[in-house]
Amino acid sequence: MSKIDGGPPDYKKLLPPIITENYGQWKYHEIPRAGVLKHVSEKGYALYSVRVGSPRLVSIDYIRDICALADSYCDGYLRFTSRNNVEFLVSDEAKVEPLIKELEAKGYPIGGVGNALSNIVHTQGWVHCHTPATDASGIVKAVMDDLYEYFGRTDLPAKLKVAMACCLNMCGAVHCSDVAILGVHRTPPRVDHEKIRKGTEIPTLVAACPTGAIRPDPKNKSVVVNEERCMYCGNCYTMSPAMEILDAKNDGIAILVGGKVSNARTAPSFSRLVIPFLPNNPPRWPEVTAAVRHIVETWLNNARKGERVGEWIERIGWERFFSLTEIPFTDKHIDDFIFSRETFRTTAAFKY
Amino acid sequence: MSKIDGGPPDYKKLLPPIITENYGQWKYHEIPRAGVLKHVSEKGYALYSVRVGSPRLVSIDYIRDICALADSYCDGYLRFTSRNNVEFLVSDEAKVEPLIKELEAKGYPIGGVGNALSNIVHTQGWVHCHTPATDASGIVKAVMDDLYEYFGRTDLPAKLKVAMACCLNMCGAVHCSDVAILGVHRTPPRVDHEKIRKGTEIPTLVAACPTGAIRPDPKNKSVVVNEERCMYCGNCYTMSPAMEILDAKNDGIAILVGGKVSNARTAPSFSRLVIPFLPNNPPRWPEVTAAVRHIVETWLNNARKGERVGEWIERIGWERFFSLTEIPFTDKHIDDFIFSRETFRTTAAFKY
Amino acid sequence: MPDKKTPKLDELEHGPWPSFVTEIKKAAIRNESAKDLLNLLERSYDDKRGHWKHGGIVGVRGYGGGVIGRYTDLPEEYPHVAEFHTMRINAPSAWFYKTETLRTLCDIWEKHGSGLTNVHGSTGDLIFLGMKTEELQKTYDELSDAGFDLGGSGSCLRSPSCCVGPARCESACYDTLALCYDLTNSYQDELHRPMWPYKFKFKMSGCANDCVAAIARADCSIIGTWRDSIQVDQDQVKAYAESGLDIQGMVCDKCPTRALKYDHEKKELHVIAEDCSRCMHCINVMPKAVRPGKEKGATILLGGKSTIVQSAFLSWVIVPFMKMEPPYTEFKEMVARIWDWWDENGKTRERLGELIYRLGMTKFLREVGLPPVPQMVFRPRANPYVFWPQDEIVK
Amino acid sequence: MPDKKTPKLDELEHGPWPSFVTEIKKAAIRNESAKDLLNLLERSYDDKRGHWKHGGIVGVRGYGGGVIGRYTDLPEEYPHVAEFHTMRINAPSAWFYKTETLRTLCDIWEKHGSGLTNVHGSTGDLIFLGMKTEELQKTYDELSDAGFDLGGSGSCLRSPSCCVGPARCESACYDTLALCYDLTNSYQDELHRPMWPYKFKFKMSGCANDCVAAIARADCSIIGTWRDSIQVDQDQVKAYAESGLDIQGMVCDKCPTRALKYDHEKKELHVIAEDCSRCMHCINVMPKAVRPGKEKGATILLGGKSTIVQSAFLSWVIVPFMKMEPPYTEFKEMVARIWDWWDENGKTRERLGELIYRLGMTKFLREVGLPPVPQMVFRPRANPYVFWPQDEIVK
Ligand code: SRM
Ligand code: SRM
Ligand code: SRM
Ligand code: SRM
Ligand code: SF4
Ligand code: SF4
Ligand code: SF4
Ligand code: SF4
Ligand code: SF4
Ligand code: SF4
Ligand code: SF4
Ligand code: SF4
Repeated sequence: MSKIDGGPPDYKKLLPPIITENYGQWKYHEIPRAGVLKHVSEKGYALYSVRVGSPRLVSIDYIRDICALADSYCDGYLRFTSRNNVEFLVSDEAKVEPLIKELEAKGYPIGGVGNALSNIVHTQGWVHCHTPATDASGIVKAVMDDLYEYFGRTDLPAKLKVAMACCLNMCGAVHCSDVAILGVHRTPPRVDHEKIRKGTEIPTLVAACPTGAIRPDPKNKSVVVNEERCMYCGNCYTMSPAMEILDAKNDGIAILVGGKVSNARTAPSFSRLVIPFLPNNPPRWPEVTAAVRHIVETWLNNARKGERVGEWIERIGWERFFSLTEIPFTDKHIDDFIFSRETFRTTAAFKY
Repeated sequence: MSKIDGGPPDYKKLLPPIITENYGQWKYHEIPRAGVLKHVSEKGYALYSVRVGSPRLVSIDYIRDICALADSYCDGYLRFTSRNNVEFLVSDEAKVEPLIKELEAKGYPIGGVGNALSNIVHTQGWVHCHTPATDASGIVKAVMDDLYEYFGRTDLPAKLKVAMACCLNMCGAVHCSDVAILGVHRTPPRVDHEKIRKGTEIPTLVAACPTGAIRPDPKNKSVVVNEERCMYCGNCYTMSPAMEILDAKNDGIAILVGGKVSNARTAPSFSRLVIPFLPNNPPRWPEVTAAVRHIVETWLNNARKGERVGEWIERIGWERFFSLTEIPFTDKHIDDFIFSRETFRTTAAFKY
Repeated sequence: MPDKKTPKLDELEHGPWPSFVTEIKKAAIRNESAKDLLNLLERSYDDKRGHWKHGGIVGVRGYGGGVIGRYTDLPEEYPHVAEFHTMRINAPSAWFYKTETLRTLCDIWEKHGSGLTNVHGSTGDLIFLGMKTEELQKTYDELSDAGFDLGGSGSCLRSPSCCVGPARCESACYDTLALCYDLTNSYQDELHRPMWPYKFKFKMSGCANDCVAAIARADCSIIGTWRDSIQVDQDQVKAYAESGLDIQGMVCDKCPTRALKYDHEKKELHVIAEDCSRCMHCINVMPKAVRPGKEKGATILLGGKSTIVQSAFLSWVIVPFMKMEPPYTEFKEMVARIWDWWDENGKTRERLGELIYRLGMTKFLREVGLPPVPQMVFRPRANPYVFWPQDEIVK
Repeated sequence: MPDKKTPKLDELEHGPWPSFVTEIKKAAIRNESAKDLLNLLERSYDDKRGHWKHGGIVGVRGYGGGVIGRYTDLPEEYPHVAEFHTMRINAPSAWFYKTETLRTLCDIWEKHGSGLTNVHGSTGDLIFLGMKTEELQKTYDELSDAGFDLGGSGSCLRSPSCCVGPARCESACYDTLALCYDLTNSYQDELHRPMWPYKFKFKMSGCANDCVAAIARADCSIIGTWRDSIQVDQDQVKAYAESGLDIQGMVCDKCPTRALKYDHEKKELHVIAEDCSRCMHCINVMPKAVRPGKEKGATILLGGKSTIVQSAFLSWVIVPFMKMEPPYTEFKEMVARIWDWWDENGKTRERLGELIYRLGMTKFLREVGLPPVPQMVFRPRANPYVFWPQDEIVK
C-alpha cells in the first residue's frame, strides 16, 4: 500500500535556479510591457514573468502544451498565480520576445499585470457542482471575451478583479471583488419528504437555516419551509439532498461591486449588491456581459487614477453610483439581514 | 373639572417682538464675545443672546431671579437651550454690557457659545430616579467646576459636548457625545422571589433580558439569573422591582468619548467606551473629574482646529488615542454584543 | 435650613459653577420636602446608592402619563419625601417664555410642591420635581387653567421638541416651532394616553446641525434641508478672505465631498452643486457668505434611540426630501401608516428602530408604502440574501 | 469528438479568450467521460440547470477527504459521467512547478480519469476533474508514489496556500512558501482526517497587499508586516520625480494616514514613522524608492470566510506583530489553543469567526490567552454592556 500523509511536493525543488539564487533578495520590479513583470534582485539578476490567461478548466493537452513552452523558454519552470494565470518564468531576457511571439501566435492571451483586468476567479457551475444557480466557466468565457481589451492593458485606473461564483457558498473571493458575478436561487427549497425520511437528521437541518424558515413536521416525520422567511441561501440543500433548490425558471445571476482585499490605502471591504437579478441566458449571457461592461466603463470614465472600483464609489457615494450608472435602486438593495444596521444612512447629509 | 389635552402654550405668544418681526429672516450671526450671539436680520435688526449656564435642577427662586433680569434687560423675554442653558434675548444693544455686568456680579456663568464647552446634559441620579448607578447633578457640578475655564472660552478646537446619564437607560444623548459620563452597574440583579410572586409577569421579565440571562423557575414560581450572561443593563429591574440592581459597592462610572450628533463634515456617531469603570467617590468624584480633564486636555493639545473629539480620534486612530492618553486598553473595550463585528479591525494596516 | 448636617453636599456649594445644592437649600427654606430631599441625598452620598423605590403608578384624571411616581425606601427617616412624584409640563416650542409665564408656573409650584424644578428635562418638558400624591390633581387643575398641559411618559408619544429654528437662526430650512406646535396639538391623544408597544419621540431641527440632537434620540427626526444648491455671496467670501479666514484649509479641505473649489486669485468660492451633501459645514464657518439653497424642506429619519435593549440606534433616512408646510398632510399620513405598522408588529417595549431592524427595511418599506431610494443607505447590502416576493418570480 | 451536437457550447469556442469548451473537446477526443461531460453540459445549457446529484461520500484509504463525490442525475443518458468525482491534489507552495512534475500528473490523469483539470481550485489545490469510483484508489496510489498528496475537503484543515512571496517579490516580509510548506506538513492529520466543527483555512501573504486574498477567505490569515519604519531611498525618489511621477498626488495624498511629506524643492520624501499604518501603498507606487522596514514579521488575523451562514466575515487582527521564523513555535502553540477552543465550543458547521462573534471576543481572548490590544479593533465598543468577572468586583 502506498504511504499516506506524504504532503505536497517540496517547493524548494521546483524553483527555477534564478529564484533559488535570489530568494528573498528581490529589490524592485517593473512592468516593461503589458503582461510582463521584470523583477530585479539585489545581486543584479533580472527575472521576467510572462503572464498568460488560462480558462482554468484545462485539459492535460493544455498543460503539456504550456510545459513545452516552458521547456523552450524557461528551462522547464513555470508557476500559476492565485488567480489561475500561468506565469512563464524567463531568466534569459533574450527569450522574452520570442516567447511572447509564440504565445501570441498560439492565441494565448498575455496580460493581467499592473492596472489591468486579470483573470476571473471562478468555480464549478454546471460542470461539476450540485448547487449551482448558473454555470461558471461559460459566463467567465463570455465576460472575458467581452472585456478582453482590458486584460492586455495597463492603464486602467487601478487593478480590476472580477470574480464569479455559481451559488451563495461563494467558492472564491466573490464577496470582496471589484466586480462579482454570483449565481442566485430565487425560490424556496422543495421538500422531498421521502428523502428526508430516508436519512436526514432533522434537528441539524432545522438548525442549518439562518432565518429559521425550516420547522420540523413530526406528523410527517419531515420538515416544512416557511416560504415567507426563506431567502434561498441553499444551506439546507447542502445539508440534505431532500431540499431541492435548483429552479431552472428562476435561478440566475446577481452582480455585486466595490469589494477589495488588499490593505493598500483602504481596508479590505465587501462587494455590495447592485443588480439583484439577471436571467440565465446561455451560452453567452448577454445581460450579464452588458451589465459588467457598463459598470466597468462607468468606472473607467469616472474614476481618478489609482482608484479601485470601491474606492471610486465610496468617494462619489453609492447614491451617485446608482444615478451615474442608471441602475434602478430597489428594496432588494437594502440589507435586512443580521448586520443591516451598519448600512443604514444615519445622517441627513447625502447626494441625489 | 379642568379641561384636558389643552396642549402646550402657544409659542407665538411667547416670542419677543424683535423675533416676531424678523421671524425666518435672520441673515447671519456673529459671536461678539464669549457667551454672546449676535443675530442680524435681513431687515437690519440685531438680536443679542446672552447665554448663561444653569444647574438645571433649580428652585423657583432661581427662576424668579432670572425672570427679574429678563424683565430689566429683555422686556420680559427669555428662553432655554436644548442643553438647559438660559438665553437672555436682548434687542437693545445698549443693554448687553449692563446685563453681562449684573450676571457676572451675581455669579451667573456666561459662556457655552461657539467653540466652547457647553453645559452638561444630564439626568436625575440619586435626586429622583430608581435605577441610578451614581448621582448626576453632583458629578456635573464637580466636572463643570473643574472645566469651568472652557465654558467661557471660544477657542477650543471645536464645540465640546459633555453628557452624563446615571444608568444605561441613558436619558440624554450620552451615546453620541464628545465626552460621556455614564453610571454603570457591575453586578447581576438579586432576585427577590417574594416580590416576583407578588405580581411580576414572568414571561415579560424573561423576554426583557437582552442576553437571555433570565430563566423562569417554575418550581419557585420565580426566575433565576444566569450570572455568566448578565451584563447588568438593568432592563429587568425596569420591568420588575424584584430584580434589585443597585449595588453600592460596585456601582460606578464609565467614560465614553468621540460621539457627535451634527451632520457637519462627518456623520453622527456613537461615543465609545474608553474607561470601563471609575468608583463612586462623592461629593467630588475626583477620579472622574481627573479622567475627563485628561481626555479634554489631550484633545486640546493634539486636535487640529475644527476637529470635534471624535473627528480627532478617527484621524489619528483609536490605537493612537490609547497610546496618547495612556489609558490602559483591556478586553472590556472590545465589543461582544450584537453589532460587535463592525468594530473588529479587518485590516492588517494599523498604528502602534 | 435643614436641621441635619449635609457636609458632603455642602462641599458642592463651592466652585464657580452654579450649585444645585444651593438650589435645593433655597427651596428647603420654605419647603419640608425639599429639606428632606437634601437630607436623603446626603444619605445617598454617604451610602453611595439611591434611596428611591421602583416607580409606582400615579396620575391625574384623563391622562395615562405625565407623572412619574416616586417613593423613598426610607419613609420613616425622610417622611416628607415618602411621596415625591414629578410632573412633566409640555414646554412651548423651542423653550421660549415670557417671564410672566414662568412666574405663573413658579406660583403654582410654590403652592403645591417642593419648589424644585428641572428646566428642562432631557426630553424637553419642564419638570416639577417632587410632590405628594394628593397634590397631583390640584396642581394639574391649576396648570390647565393657566394654559399649560402635561408632557408624555409611558408607552406613548413623548413631548415633541425642536431647535430655535427660524425664530433666531439663519439656517432654518423649515419652521420647526410651527411643526412642533402643530404635531403636539394634533397628537394629544397619542401623547397623553399610552397605547403603543413603547415610547415614540419626534424631534425637529431646522438644519443638519441638528441642535436638538434628534438623530441620536428621536424615533422620528425631521431635519431641515434643501433640494437645490447652496447660495454663495462672493462679496462676503472676499470679506472673510480679507479678515484672514483660511478658506482653503478650514472650509474646502473639510468639505466631506470636496464639493468646494476656492479660487485664491479671485477670492471666489465655487460649489459643484451635485457633489454637495448639504452637511452644513461651509455655512457654519462662513454664515455671512454661504446660505442654504432656496428650495427648502426636510429629510425624515427614523429609528433613533439610546442603548436599551438592542444597542443604541441612530435615526436613518426614510424620506430624503419632503416639503414641510402646514397642514403637513403628506407627513402626517406617513406617520399614521408608520404608527399603525409599529402598533401591529411591535413587541412590548420594542422601539420602532428595533422593530424595523428585526423585520427588515424591505418589509417595512413595502408595508408602509415608502419608495426605496439609495439615500436610505450608506451602501447596499453586502450579502446576497434577497427576498423575492411571489409575484416577481416565474411560476 | 462527441457524437451529439453541442451548438450552444460550440458558440463558446469563439472569441479571443481561451475556451474551456475547446479544452473539454480536446479531452473528449480520447476520453468518454469528457465526451459525456460535454454533452451533459450542453444539456444544462438547454435546461438552464445543473445535472449533478447531491454529493456522495467516496474516498481513498486512510483519508477522510480530498475527494468530492459526484454523480449525474441522468446516468442513463450520460453513462460515462454516472460517477464523476474530483480529487484535490495539494499543490506546492506558491504553485511553482517543474514541467516534469506537471507531466507526471498529466500522465497519471490520462490513465485514470477524464483528462480534465482545474489549475487550480479556489483553495489552491490542483484538481483532477472527473473519475470513476474504481479509479480513486489507483489514482491516489500512483500520485502518492510520485510524491503527491491529497488536499483537504470536509470539516478539516483545508490546503494552506501562500503568495509568491520571497520567491519573486521584493515586498515579502517573511517566507510565505516555507511557512506554508511547514504548516501543511505539520498538520497532515488535521488536513486529511476531518474532525472539527467545520472547515478551517490558513492563507499566507507576504505583505499587506494580500495577494492570496487571505483576509477575505481564511479562518487564519498571516500577513507580512514590519514593526519599525519604511525605508526611503532619496536618490530613487528623485529618479521617480524626474520620470514625471506625481509624488504629492499619487503617493502622499493617497497615504491613508497622511504620514508622508514630500519636499518639492529637494525632491525628498519623508515619513512620520509613528503615523504610518504599513498599508503598502507608497511602496506599491514607488517600489524602487520605498521598502518595508527591517524588523519583519507578520500580523495574524482570524475569522475570514464567505457568506454562508451568518454573513461573510473579513479576518480581523488578533496578533499585531509576530516573528515568523522556523520552527514557528509561538504561532503553532497559539493555533493549538485556538483549535482546542473552537473544537470545544463550536457548533456543527460553525466557522471560527462566527463562533467568536457568537461567544464574544472577550471570552475568546481570555480562554485562549491572548492579550487584548487596541490594534484588534477599529474602535472600542459603543455599548456599555461590559461583563465583569467575579474577581474584579467587590464582594
Ligand atoms: C502573482 C500574484 C501572487 C501570486 O502568488 O500568485 C501577485 C503578484 C503581484 N502583486 Fe498582487 N499578485 C497576485 C494576486 C493579488 C491579489 C489576489 C487576487 O487578485 O485575488 C490581490 C488582492 C486583490 C484585491 O485587493 O482585491 C493583489 C493585490 C496587489 C496589490 C494591491 C492593489 C491595490 O492597490 O489594491 C499590489 C500593489 C500594486 O499592484 O500596486 C500588488 C502587487 C503585486 C506585485 C507587483 C508584487 C511584486 O512586487 O512582485 C506582483 C505583480 C502584480 C501585478 O500582477 O501587477 N498586488 N494581488 C497574484 C497574481 C494574480 C493574477 O494572476 O492576476
Ligand atoms: C441654542 C441652540 C439651539 C436651541 O434650540 O437651543 C443652538 C444654537 C446654535 N447652534 Fe447648535 N445649538 C444648540 C445645540 C446644538 C446641539 C445639540 C446639543 O448640544 O445637544 C448640536 C449637536 C451636537 C453634536 O454634534 O454633538 C449643535 C450643533 C451645532 C453645530 C455643529 C457643530 C459641529 O461642527 O459639529 C453648529 C455649527 C457651528 O457651530 O459651527 C451649530 C450652530 C448653532 C448656531 C450658530 C446656529 C445659528 O446660526 O444661530 C447657534 C449658536 C451656536 C453656539 O452656541 O455656538 N450647532 N448645536 C442649542 C444650544 C445648546 C447649548 O446651550 O449649548
Ligand atoms: C426625566 C428624564 C431625565 C432627566 O433628568 O431629564 C428621564 C427620566 C427617566 N427615564 Fe428617560 N428620562 C428622560 C429622557 C430620556 C431620553 C432623552 C430624550 O428623550 O431625548 C432618553 C434617550 C432617548 C431615547 O428615548 O432613547 C431616555 C431613555 C430612557 C430609557 C431607555 C429607552 C430605550 O429605548 O433605550 C428608559 C427605560 C424605559 O423606558 O423603561 C427611560 C426611563 C426613565 C425613567 C422613567 C425610569 C424608568 O426606568 O422607568 C426615569 C424617571 C426618572 C425620575 O424618577 O424622575 N428613559 N429618557 C427625561 C425626561 C424629562 C422630560 O420629559 O423632559
Ligand atoms: C472546488 C472548489 C471551487 C472551484 O471550482 O475551485 C469548491 C467547490 C465546492 N465547495 Fe467551496 N470550493 C472551493 C473553494 C472555496 C472557497 C475559496 C477558498 O477556499 O479560498 C470558499 C470561500 C472561502 C471560505 O471558506 O469561506 C468556499 C466556500 C464554500 C462553502 C461556504 C463556506 C462558508 O463557511 O461560508 C461551501 C458550503 C459547505 O462547506 O458546505 C462550499 C462547498 C463546496 C462544495 C463541496 C459543494 C458542497 O456544497 O458540498 C463544492 C464542490 C464542487 C464540486 O462538485 O466540485 N464551499 N469554497 C474550491 C476548492 C478547490 C480547491 O481545493 O482548491
Ligand atoms: S459556488 Fe456553490 S455551486 Fe459553485 S462550486 Fe461552490 S458550492 Fe458549488
Ligand atoms: S434556502 Fe436557506 S433560507 Fe431557505 S429554507 Fe433553506 S436554509 Fe433556510
Ligand atoms: S439615566 Fe437611568 S437612572 Fe438616570 S434618570 Fe434615566 S432612567 Fe433614571
Ligand atoms: S441586568 Fe440586564 S443582562 Fe442582567 S439579567 Fe437583567 S436584563 Fe438581563
Ligand atoms: S439645527 Fe440648524 S436651524 Fe436649528 S438652531 Fe441649529 S443651526 Fe439653526
Ligand atoms: S454644505 Fe457641506 S458638503 Fe456641501 S459644499 Fe458645504 S461643506 Fe461641502
Ligand atoms: S502579498 Fe506582498 S509579498 Fe506576497 S506577492 Fe503580493 S506584494 Fe508580494
Ligand atoms: S505604507 Fe501606507 S500608511 Fe505607511 S507611509 Fe506608505 S502609504 Fe502611508
